[in-house]
Amino acid sequence: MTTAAEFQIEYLQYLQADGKAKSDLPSFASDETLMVNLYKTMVQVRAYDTKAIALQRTGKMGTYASTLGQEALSAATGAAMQKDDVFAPYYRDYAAQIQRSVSMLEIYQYWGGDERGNCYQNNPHDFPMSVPIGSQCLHAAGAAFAFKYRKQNRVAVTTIGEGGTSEGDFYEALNVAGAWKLPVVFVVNNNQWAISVPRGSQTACETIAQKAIAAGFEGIQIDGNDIIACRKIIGDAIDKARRGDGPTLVEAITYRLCDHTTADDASRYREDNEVTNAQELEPIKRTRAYLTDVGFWNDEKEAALQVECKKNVDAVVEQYLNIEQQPLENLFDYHYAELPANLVEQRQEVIEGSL
Amino acid sequence: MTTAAEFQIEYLQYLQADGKAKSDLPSFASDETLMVNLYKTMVQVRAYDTKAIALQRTGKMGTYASTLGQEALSAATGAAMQKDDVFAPYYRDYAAQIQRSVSMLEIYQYWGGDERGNCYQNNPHDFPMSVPIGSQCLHAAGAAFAFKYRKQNRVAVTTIGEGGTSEGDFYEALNVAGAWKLPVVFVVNNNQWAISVPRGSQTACETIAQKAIAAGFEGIQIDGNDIIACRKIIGDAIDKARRGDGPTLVEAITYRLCDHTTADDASRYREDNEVTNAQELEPIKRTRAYLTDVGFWNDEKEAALQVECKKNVDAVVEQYLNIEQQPLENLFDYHYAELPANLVEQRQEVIEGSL
Amino acid sequence: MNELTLVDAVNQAIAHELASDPDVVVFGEDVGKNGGVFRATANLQDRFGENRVFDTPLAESMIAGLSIGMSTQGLKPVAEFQFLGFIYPAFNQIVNHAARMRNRTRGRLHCPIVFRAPFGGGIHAPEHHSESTEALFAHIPGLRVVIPSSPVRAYGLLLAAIRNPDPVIFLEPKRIYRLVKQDVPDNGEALPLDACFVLREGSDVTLVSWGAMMHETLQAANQLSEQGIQADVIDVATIKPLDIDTILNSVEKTGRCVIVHEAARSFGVGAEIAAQIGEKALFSLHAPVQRVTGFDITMPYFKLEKHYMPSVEKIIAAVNHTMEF
Amino acid sequence: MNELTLVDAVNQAIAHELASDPDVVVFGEDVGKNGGVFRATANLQDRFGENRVFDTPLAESMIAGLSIGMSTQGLKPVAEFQFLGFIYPAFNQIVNHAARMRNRTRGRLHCPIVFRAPFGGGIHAPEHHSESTEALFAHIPGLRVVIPSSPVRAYGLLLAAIRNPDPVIFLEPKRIYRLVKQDVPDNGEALPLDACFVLREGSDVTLVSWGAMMHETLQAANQLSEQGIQADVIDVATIKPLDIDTILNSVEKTGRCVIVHEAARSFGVGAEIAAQIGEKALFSLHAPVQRVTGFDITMPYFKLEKHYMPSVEKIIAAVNHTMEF
Ligand SMILES: Cc1ncc(C[n+]2csc(CCOP(=O)(O)OP(=O)(O)O)c2C)c(N)n1
Ligand SMILES: Cc1ncc(C[n+]2csc(CCOP(=O)(O)OP(=O)(O)O)c2C)c(N)n1
Ligand SMILES: [Mg+2]
Ligand SMILES: [Mg+2]
Repeated sequence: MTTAAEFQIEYLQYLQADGKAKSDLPSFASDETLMVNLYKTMVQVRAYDTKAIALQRTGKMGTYASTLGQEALSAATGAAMQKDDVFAPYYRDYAAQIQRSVSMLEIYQYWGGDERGNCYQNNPHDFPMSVPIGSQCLHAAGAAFAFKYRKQNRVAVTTIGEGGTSEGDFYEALNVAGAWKLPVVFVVNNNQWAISVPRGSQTACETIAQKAIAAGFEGIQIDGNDIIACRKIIGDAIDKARRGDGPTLVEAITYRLCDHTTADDASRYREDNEVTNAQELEPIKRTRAYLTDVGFWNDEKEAALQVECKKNVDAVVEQYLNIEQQPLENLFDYHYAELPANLVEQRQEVIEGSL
Repeated sequence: MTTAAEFQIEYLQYLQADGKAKSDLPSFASDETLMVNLYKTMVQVRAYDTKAIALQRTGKMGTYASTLGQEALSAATGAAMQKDDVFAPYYRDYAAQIQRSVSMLEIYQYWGGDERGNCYQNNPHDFPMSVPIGSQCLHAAGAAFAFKYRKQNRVAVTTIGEGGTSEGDFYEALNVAGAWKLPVVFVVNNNQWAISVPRGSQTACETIAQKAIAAGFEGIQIDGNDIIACRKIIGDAIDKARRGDGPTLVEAITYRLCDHTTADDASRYREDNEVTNAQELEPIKRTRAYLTDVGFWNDEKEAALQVECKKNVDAVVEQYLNIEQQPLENLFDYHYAELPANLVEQRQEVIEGSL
Repeated sequence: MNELTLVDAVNQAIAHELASDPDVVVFGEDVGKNGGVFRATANLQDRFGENRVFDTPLAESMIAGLSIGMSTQGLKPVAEFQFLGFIYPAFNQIVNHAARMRNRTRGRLHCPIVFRAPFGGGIHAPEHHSESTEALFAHIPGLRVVIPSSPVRAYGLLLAAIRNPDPVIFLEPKRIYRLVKQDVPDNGEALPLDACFVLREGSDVTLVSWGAMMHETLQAANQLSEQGIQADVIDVATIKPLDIDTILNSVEKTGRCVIVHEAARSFGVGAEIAAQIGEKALFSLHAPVQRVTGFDITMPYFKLEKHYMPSVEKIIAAVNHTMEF
Repeated sequence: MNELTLVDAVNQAIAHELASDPDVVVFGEDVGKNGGVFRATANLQDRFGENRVFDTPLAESMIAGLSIGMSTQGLKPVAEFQFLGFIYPAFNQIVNHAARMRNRTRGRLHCPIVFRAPFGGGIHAPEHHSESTEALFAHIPGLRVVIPSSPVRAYGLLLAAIRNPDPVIFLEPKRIYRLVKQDVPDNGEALPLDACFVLREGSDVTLVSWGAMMHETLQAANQLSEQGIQADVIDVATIKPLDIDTILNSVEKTGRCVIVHEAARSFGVGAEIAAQIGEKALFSLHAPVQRVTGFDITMPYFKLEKHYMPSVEKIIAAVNHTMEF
């Protein structure tokens, strides 16, 4: 026997659960504006998220997928990207989307059953969140191809849950990204559960990061509740892609503190104490502890931030609840650039029927 | 950074191109009957294969996929399996199929455009060769599940080309096989080409074997033109699966000495000298050299074998050319256990139309 | 009395077969401990064990491909796709293998699989959760397509589907999963897989539908009855193979037909039924066959989905139009 | 004169667009150096470079998914599936994304993709290489389905498909890839994507077909003409959206219609055409609309495939039957 190939998967954590640094921090960790902005995004998203659930419970929104406990990863992802990059998110990446100028209102609209929530007035290129699991990874690879083809200095970033990594599309995207050295970053939110299926039942892999080995490029595992590790590693991966050095797979270990969606009842399949334990590791508390430690934050600022976030959300809710109904012709008018004959008739029928 | 996981991919070769042993051989290598039978199978398959191409060229068969130069891997696969195991082959594994009691006649029939070629009179369980690339890997995993479910001591083996490893189904099969520790062995015939697409364009992986790392189990790379390495490693993998120790991915490095199929013209996309070089490594010559060296073989035996193989093939061709046409009702009678009403009518129409 | 909703009847049928046939295995995403996102497999893992009822990794082609491998070994997979909108990654395995294995091997191997999936709109679900694409499967030789519209039929048809030696796409109209309860005795009696159900008799017009739309169709029939128009109401139930004779018999009697389905109109199942009526009962027709269906558009997000769905009013309007001839 | 076969016309159209639009990229399995297994992309890589014309890894969902990502960035992918029978792994991407992106984003993103695939039987190919499943795509809102039946139409329709801002399933009838040559000037003139072609005029019966079957249909029309029966012959060509008006106009004139397609009959494209004729031209019909199609079976292995295919004789028999009313 000879050795044909060897691989290592690294794990990175900077901040322990108590917010204390485990090792030397990257320089951006002492950039107050940057760090505070990340924190603000997380807190804002949590307020937005809590409200979304409340809206659903009171019948003012459809099924909603919460991001509770996974805000750091998503905030870091959004922050690490540049405006012209393209994001192909799955459905728990509001923190990233919001940083990329998708409005909270649009996200509410989306979950409120209104396609206009995908219009992204201030973001022309990002994909809407993808519902068919795994499929978005290929869209990101395709966009990345376009950047490379046009010699643009742009990167595509896609996110997926650890459950989604069992889908063929995930692997096909990794494989082509590796084969063509595409400027794309794959971020896995390994939140331990795919609805009711635990991480351990999904795959025999020791790490999700090692799935990149099957595609011939680097995979790395990080603590996804550690905002510094997330920002650092995702940032590095994006830089690498932008330099033309190809794709990276980032596995971020988080925990889904919420039900899968508002249609789910996680108590049917998981133990309360698992959730309680996971709460100890959650990112907002941890980030706040760090910021407080280094003197970027205090209770006063926190109080002000809470008020501001609530105000922002209230304003968005106000708008959301008062949105005019979508014109019925919208049902027809966006299937093709030009309306085909059979739709002309049907369109008329709906418009007349609704008079 | 800490190391989350480490992996190695081993490569194994016993016989060099000249048939000389590189290292200590496994004990079966001195089992004359076993080794000679493997050789005979390879030579028989080559005769069968050459004839199939001739039949196609003279209009007596449809498009045909040759196995030229890949006989060792396939012969070893068939020999390593037990009768009750299940084989889910791709379309270049005649040597394995023939050892598993699929008749040469049936294989000719199949390529002659006759479904009865999949009837496998003497093999109730094996799958017909799968045309949609990659799909067969999941069938093998499913059969393996059935064995495990019934606590049977059986193993499923599936084969695929290296091009096929880019398909999502391949990966999904690996992943579930790993997650459920299924008794299944995946054998990749890495013959360097997927029609016109070279191995290097298919994936950035250093080895195909490492794709198993994405599914959390062992992958190993072997010289697929080395009958001893093939028989040893595939045999070990099957034993391991039978013991309940889960799946293995075996990457066997071969070379497609033929065109992709008779419908292909490989000179359009690959260099002659690549083929000439690869001829030096081909398995029949190598096996014969080894057998001769250890005294199991000589020119006389060879001459007799050639005569016998030709005779066998001629007899099969004779049968093949004289097969009665399939009854037309066969077109209808096997879609459902019971013929539905609409097919009764259509069936009648065909039978009457053909009178 | 054993009053069950449709989804409970599904559960009861699966449980019945799990109990009576050790070859039956039940799997899919979240069907185990969670009992399915609609609870169709609730408690089955507890009752029959993790080796009979289990979750798979998240991969639909895998679910179908495994089913094929299992079934050729004699197991009887009852595999769930969480929603019909997520069956497409499995399309290759279903169309190119499950549907063909028997024919390809001239009966040597076959695939006694039930592919279950909740389908249809009207429950305010997110995108991809409200599809009605039964026509895609109906076109594929070798498949059966079955759609129950009541608890009793869900139980009897699902028993039949599980026992059937060929692959069955079993689509469950989730809008009516919990709409009504019926007495569904757990008697193990299957219903035929090749016959429509005549739910109501009348001589003026034939109403043909299936799935959740049966309810609007029956309501329309009741209101029409008050208007003095008596409808034959047919639940197609077994979309493929299609029992066209029951439909033709009715149309020959009534001379008028309205087909109701939720799927997009063009190239839908209604087209085949209308085409066959035109072929075989043309001269019985007093009026053109009408289709009341979804529009030829993607199922809208839920805010506007009601504008997509065929309504009782539209069915009545179509019948009235038909009566004008 | 520029005498081309259908497959060469495909090549010429792709080359024309590669030359005139830098956003056009051509890819698939073996389309590069090999020029496609049917030579549809022969020499294009040499002429336009490896960055414009290239092979992909072997994965169809990937081919479709990449196309979606590329096209939302403004590229115009012309992606090949090697055979229609291998498009199914991509079904999810095509149905759930390509077809929906424009509608889902209310026009913000859209997918100007051409998915090409050779299709149909009659060339003695192995299993899965002879499919005719255009109906599956025709049912999906947001897709266009286009099928040329001559070199001239292949060129003009493919130009239109590549320029069209929405996803087009472009199915090439490979049985007639090299059947005839026509003068196909490389003039860059596209044909409309929403109109049938009337290939022959007559007042006795309407023959409707598409793809390779146009040839049998035209032959039948010629033979019928000798019998004194004059047929309108319509090449549907753009299956979706369907130009039903041209068909209806003809049927209103002739009162008789025979639809010919190679795909399995049930739930095929013919059903929709027949249904619409029944809906909109019922009282013009002198005879039931007939369908001459493949049987409701899996495409047989090639030894028996000719028994599956609609023949000139069957078309004539159907017309004669139609004339008896
Ligand atoms: C192709 C497909 N199959 C099934 C589903 C239904 N579904 C939605 S979310 C989900 C679990 C996803 O788990 P994971 O990928 O871990 O992401 P998480 O929700 O945990 O963030 C499933 C099965 C889907 N949306 N798409
Ligand atoms: C799903 C699918 N896509 C495409 C094809 C067409 N096709 C047949 S063989 C082949 C190449 C296979 O290459 P590889 O897997 O390396 O096997 P090899 O033929 O080299 O043994 C292709 C693209 C197919 N049969 N199935
Ligand atoms: Mg998860
Ligand atoms: Mg190969």
